[in-house]
Amino acid sequence: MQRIGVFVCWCGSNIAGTVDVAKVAEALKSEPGVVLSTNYQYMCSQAGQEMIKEAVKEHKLTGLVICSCSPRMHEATFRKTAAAAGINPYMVEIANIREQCSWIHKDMEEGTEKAIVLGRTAIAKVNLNAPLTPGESPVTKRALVIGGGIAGIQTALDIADAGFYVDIVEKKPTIGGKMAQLDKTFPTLDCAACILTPKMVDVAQHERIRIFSYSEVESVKGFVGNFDVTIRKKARYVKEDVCTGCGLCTEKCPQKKVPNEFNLGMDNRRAIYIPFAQAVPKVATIDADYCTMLKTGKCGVCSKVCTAKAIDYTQKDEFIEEKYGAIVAATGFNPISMDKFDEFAYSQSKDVITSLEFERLMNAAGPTAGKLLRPSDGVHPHKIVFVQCVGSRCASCAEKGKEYCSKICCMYTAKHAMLTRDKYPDTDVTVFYIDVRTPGKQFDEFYRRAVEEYGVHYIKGMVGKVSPEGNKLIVQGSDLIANKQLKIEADLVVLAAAIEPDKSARPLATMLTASMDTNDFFTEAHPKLRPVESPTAGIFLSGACQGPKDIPETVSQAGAAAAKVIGLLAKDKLTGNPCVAHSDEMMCNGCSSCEKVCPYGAITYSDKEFRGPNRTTLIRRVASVNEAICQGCGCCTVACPSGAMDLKGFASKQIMAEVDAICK
Amino acid sequence: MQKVTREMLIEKASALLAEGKVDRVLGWKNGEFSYDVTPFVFTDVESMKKDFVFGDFAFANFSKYLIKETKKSENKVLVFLKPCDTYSFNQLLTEHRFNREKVYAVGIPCDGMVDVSKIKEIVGDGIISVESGDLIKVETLYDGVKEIAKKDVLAERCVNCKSKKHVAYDELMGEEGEILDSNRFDEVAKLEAMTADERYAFWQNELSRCIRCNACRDVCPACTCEKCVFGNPNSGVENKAASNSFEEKMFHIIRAFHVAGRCTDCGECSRVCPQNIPLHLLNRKFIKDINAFYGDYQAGEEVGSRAPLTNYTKEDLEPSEAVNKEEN
Amino acid sequence: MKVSYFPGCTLKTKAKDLDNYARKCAEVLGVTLEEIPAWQCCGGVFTTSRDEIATKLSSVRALNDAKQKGQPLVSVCSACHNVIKQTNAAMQNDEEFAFKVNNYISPDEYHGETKVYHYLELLRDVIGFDKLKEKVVKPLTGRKIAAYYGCLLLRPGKVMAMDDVENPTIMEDLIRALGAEPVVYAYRNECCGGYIALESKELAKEKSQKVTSNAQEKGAEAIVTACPLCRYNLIKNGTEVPVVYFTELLAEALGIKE
Amino acid sequence: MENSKQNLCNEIVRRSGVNPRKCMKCGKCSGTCPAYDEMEYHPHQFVYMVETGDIEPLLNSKSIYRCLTCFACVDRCPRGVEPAKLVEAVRLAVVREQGKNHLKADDIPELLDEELPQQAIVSALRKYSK
Amino acid sequence: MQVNEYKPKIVAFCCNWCSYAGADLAGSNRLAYPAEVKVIRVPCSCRVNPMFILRAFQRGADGVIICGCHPGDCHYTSGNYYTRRRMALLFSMLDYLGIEKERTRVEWVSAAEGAKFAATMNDFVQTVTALGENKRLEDLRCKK
Repeated sequence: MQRIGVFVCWCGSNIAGTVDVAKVAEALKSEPGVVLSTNYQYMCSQAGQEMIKEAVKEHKLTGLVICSCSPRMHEATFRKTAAAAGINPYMVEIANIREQCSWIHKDMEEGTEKAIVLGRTAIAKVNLNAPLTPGESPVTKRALVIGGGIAGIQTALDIADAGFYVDIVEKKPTIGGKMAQLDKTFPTLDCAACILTPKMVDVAQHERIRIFSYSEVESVKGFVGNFDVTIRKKARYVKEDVCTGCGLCTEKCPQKKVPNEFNLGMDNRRAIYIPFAQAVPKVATIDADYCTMLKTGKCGVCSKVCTAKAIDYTQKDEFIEEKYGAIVAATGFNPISMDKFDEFAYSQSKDVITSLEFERLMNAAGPTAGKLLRPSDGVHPHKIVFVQCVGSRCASCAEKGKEYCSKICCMYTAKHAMLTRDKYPDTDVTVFYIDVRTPGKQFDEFYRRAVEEYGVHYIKGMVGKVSPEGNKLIVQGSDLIANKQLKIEADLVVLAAAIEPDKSARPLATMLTASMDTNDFFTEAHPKLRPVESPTAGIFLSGACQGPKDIPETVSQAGAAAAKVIGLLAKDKLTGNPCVAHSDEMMCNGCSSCEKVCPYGAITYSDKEFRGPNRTTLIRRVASVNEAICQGCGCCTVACPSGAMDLKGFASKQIMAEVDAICK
Repeated sequence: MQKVTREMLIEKASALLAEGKVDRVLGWKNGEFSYDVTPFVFTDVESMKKDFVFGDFAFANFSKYLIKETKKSENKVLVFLKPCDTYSFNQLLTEHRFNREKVYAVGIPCDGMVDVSKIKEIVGDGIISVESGDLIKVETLYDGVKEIAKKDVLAERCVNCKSKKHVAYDELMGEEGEILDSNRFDEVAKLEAMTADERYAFWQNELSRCIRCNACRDVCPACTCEKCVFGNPNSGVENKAASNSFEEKMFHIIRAFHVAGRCTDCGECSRVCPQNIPLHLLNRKFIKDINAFYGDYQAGEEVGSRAPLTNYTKEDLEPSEAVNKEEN
Repeated sequence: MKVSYFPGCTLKTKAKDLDNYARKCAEVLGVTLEEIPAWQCCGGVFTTSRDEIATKLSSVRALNDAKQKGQPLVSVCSACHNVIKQTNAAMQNDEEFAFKVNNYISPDEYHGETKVYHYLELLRDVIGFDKLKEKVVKPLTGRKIAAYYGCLLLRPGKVMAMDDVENPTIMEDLIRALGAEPVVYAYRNECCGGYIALESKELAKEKSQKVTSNAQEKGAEAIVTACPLCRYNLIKNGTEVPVVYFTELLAEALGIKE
Repeated sequence: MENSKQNLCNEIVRRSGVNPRKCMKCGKCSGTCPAYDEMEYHPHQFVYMVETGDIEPLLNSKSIYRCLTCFACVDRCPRGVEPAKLVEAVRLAVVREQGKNHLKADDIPELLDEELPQQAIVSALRKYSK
Repeated sequence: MQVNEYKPKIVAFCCNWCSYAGADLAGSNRLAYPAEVKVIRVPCSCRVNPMFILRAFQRGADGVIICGCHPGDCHYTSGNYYTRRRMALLFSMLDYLGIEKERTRVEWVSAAEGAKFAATMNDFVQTVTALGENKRLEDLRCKK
């Protein structure tokens, strides 16, 4: 039997103004289990808390009911008081007689009556409370960053600099991501490679960072602080630790007709290749889809020319198992396919290109060595039309475009326009826009410079049709300000394609039990207050996998994610919320209903032996809750038909007792 | 269509027993009366020849029995499954309630079971024996032998049979049937069309007869809890028998809710109810609502399918829309 | 196999070739076109207004007739197909509209059950271009042919759902199956002017010439179309490239062209 | 008067099934329209003017007879606004009135030529007359 | 004030993160609603077992309302989606059994919607008051 102390707070006149606190304390004296019921002006004050501690000692209290303000205000305070007085902090219940009583009622009699019921309800619950101890779990002091673009790189560097080990898993042969493909960056126009490649080198040389390039995450098990991850290191048929990156093989390989994905297929590479000069790790990779040796067993040129003896045609995929305390998703983005937007004739003409392709055309290391030449005939274009919002802000058809704004296109288009005019003043540049969105430091100034200093023609309107005629592209679009339909003869058309999360994000989210929105962007735990955390504990978000972002934003978010990871890894042990679900194995049917509704994957099943009748043993499938993962929502308790699953602190019996007390 | 007979089933069982493929047979046996057929575990052909029965009263859905039976031995048990039984079979597999490896399931066709109370309505009391067939021969104490057309005395669940197709088996005897368009929701719809007062009167009349014998729960292939929530002291609702008029309502609502999305509509609950309460109308209401609200779903049609109550879409209807649909 | 067939008015007069060859080819390909009895004119264009009932009844009657026979409904003229398909979609999706329409065909009730095919879809989805290829006796090898889709075959894309609206391939695939080389050009899905030919000959001329000159520039030796009005506009406004119905081309390859 | 105009506007919206508020004013419909140069008011203006209730000018404009019903604006609109349906609804508001047929049967003979398929006449009658 | 005026008993289950905070906000803004409403705090609306609702009716409640975060805003990402399904089916069943459907309600109230919380409670109390005492589901013997 509990020995409950009831403390009714006046909160000055906040409560006492409409609730007769003395009468409430008096009425609650006769409730079951109550050995003390009293009132005081400010229970939360130092004096009030001392009073509680004294009472616990004097009356050997085992449970406390505080009739005061909302538990959202002072539950934590009184739990600490209880702990200080030597009783379990979870033996405290708050009756909210301020926000949900005195403040909303004017009539003293009515308020007092309701306060008594609320007090009675809390007492009924405390009678069934049990001491709860938060679970503890150790923390593996190593982080995994999935994706080696600028987001992953920055997050990894920040975590490693704080003294923790970090592994980066990158599915491509090199880290660097999309930023490595960019020419210049807005709004400062510094060269992307110049600011990115030093960071890539920092990563490669950092003693606490390992890079698993050409690798993918195969499976993720476990929970915050204790993830077990299997990484598939794909066979690259080159011994990474032996290859010197001299590049001789990539020059001698006879298979020359492989579309070069780094240049978006605008030129070719060999079957053995190093994606670009500053690749990290700088080792060669054999493309098994094109390698004659791997396909037919005849060739072996690369092996012959390799002085380091790094080629190994028999290499197999390798599986690495590692433990991590935290995982950061940094899987990035891709431009969407232009297949469904053929009104812009992307499939009909080589001279209709996407903005990312334009980046490569402008880049000194690109297919044209930085000269702006038309892909179809290598002639310098004199009239370029940029089309904004191709597939962005497109709500009419889900399989076609994206409903959201891709955020980066306005700025990079201004950049492209400006750079073109800067390098080739003889080239006329027109941009069709719906809105120019430039919220960001120095962003609008940048766009205005493109217009005012570089003479880029911005036309408010949209292109309806691009028709290749002769060696020209007839761009038909509307000029809404002039109220005209324009037909422009262009040499090159550049489409600002919408961006979408990388396709690997969805299966990864499933492995991580991290949630995603309908566009396959990772969802944050709170859109404002926890923007770099996934709702799943221990999973963090960095970069465009969470939503469209430019580089400055990505880097700051990457740093924020790193700070969150560091905060986690700095702990030796994690203390959980003790109000978690618990399954009574004797009653569990093993039906998996609870597992299906758990948003965190906190429930697992195992076959266990039980004693059956007549000294037999029975094997039954039963659920168990991982208390470190469970967040205590209680969804499983309702899914469970037998009532085997219950929630500590909010047990069925407790809630029923509250119901009974209210309806009495 | 060739009819599957008792002899054919015994022959099949004896072959499987002889091969050593199975060492037990879950079959039917006559109870006190020939229309009172009960499940029985046979271990040899002789006892089967003696006691095994098959016919118009072989109602019992063996799926649930497999939970306990498969735990008893390392060997396989042979089970005969009518089409509707196979749905329960799959549903239990979905819920991991028995080991599929330990069962040899033989699908058998079914042309409907006979409801003895319908026979009694025609011939009165004093039935001595009943012989299965398209024409059922009923012998009574008072009137001698009478012949009744089977179609006139089919059980309600068979009149509204939802499927003659087996969704699970290792081996099929006879011809495979098809999923049928049944009128099983007509009666629910009829109730829905009544006024709230009429519905209340109807259910009060039905549910007040409940004696909380728990037969519905014990026979139900979805009610397979190790311990029922109504027997769980921590649930806050533990009770053994109805202590007041509300509790049976609570029991039946909660029972129906617990099997919602898992109930295959096998109709066993209503069949075994000694008070003839049409309990299946509660379950069917949930099935009808689920189909209407969340798209057609048949529990047990596929192993591993996600039940509607353990699933959601962001566009689901609001509870207020669920109850106000008639007005809209 | 047997399908219901809605030829349409123009195919009975000015566009007999479109009809005749469609029938003959179908026969060779093992499909019987069963003409809907007492069909009425589709109206030429679909009125998008939800409260237009009368103008859509002829389509509904044809659709309902096919439904009674349990057959898909096939048409070959782009305009008829467009009207019928859009009407069918309205009967499926617009309850209020369907209710009103059903008052006119009582005691029958129609809710868009009939599957509507354009003849091209019949070739692609029912017969299959691979099978068709096997039946080709005179392959059109070496000929460069441009398909002209116009508007009505493809749009509105969500309703017509025949092909990608901006990058269709069905006619190009047909041309390929017949042994010729398809010519892709930007104006293949731009409007020829349609019925504006009555109001503004100038506009029709401008639009049509764009189409033919663009196709010619990309190397087309002939243009095929499924619409009599498109064909009229393209020819009337001066083209150096012959414009023929796709069924004629089909008949030629199947060796049944007179 | 204001009221009846608003009613007509609502009627046009209802009849067409188009929600002009979905428009984000990108102008792709007008960028795509093959009859643009023949029109006094262009597709995006139709949407805007119906949205703001300023339909009087549309009712009196020849623009309503210039739409080719090619549906290009319907398919290319990124927001699913379907301007062509709105143009049609405005036109119907005119031609449904007594004596307001844009094309009369008597006018037809002189428009004909030998090859003109009747499809064109039927279509034009559908579009221009009631 | 009228003597013996009928006052219904209302149990309101509120999720800790949105609706309970919304109720607190109603208090902070001094937005009155009837004292008949008594709130039970649960972590998430998905913690509410249909048994709790029936129990409340059994013990004499006249109305039960469940408040949770708006769909899509659940603190636990998906809890209220399950609540929505469970309650849709339960309420439909209660209606089928002839219980007045106005006695049960689900309402989504965010932490910022103090005014909505108060308005919802005012409306619900009014509706239930109009219905009168819960005779159909209440058990007389449990009444003191």
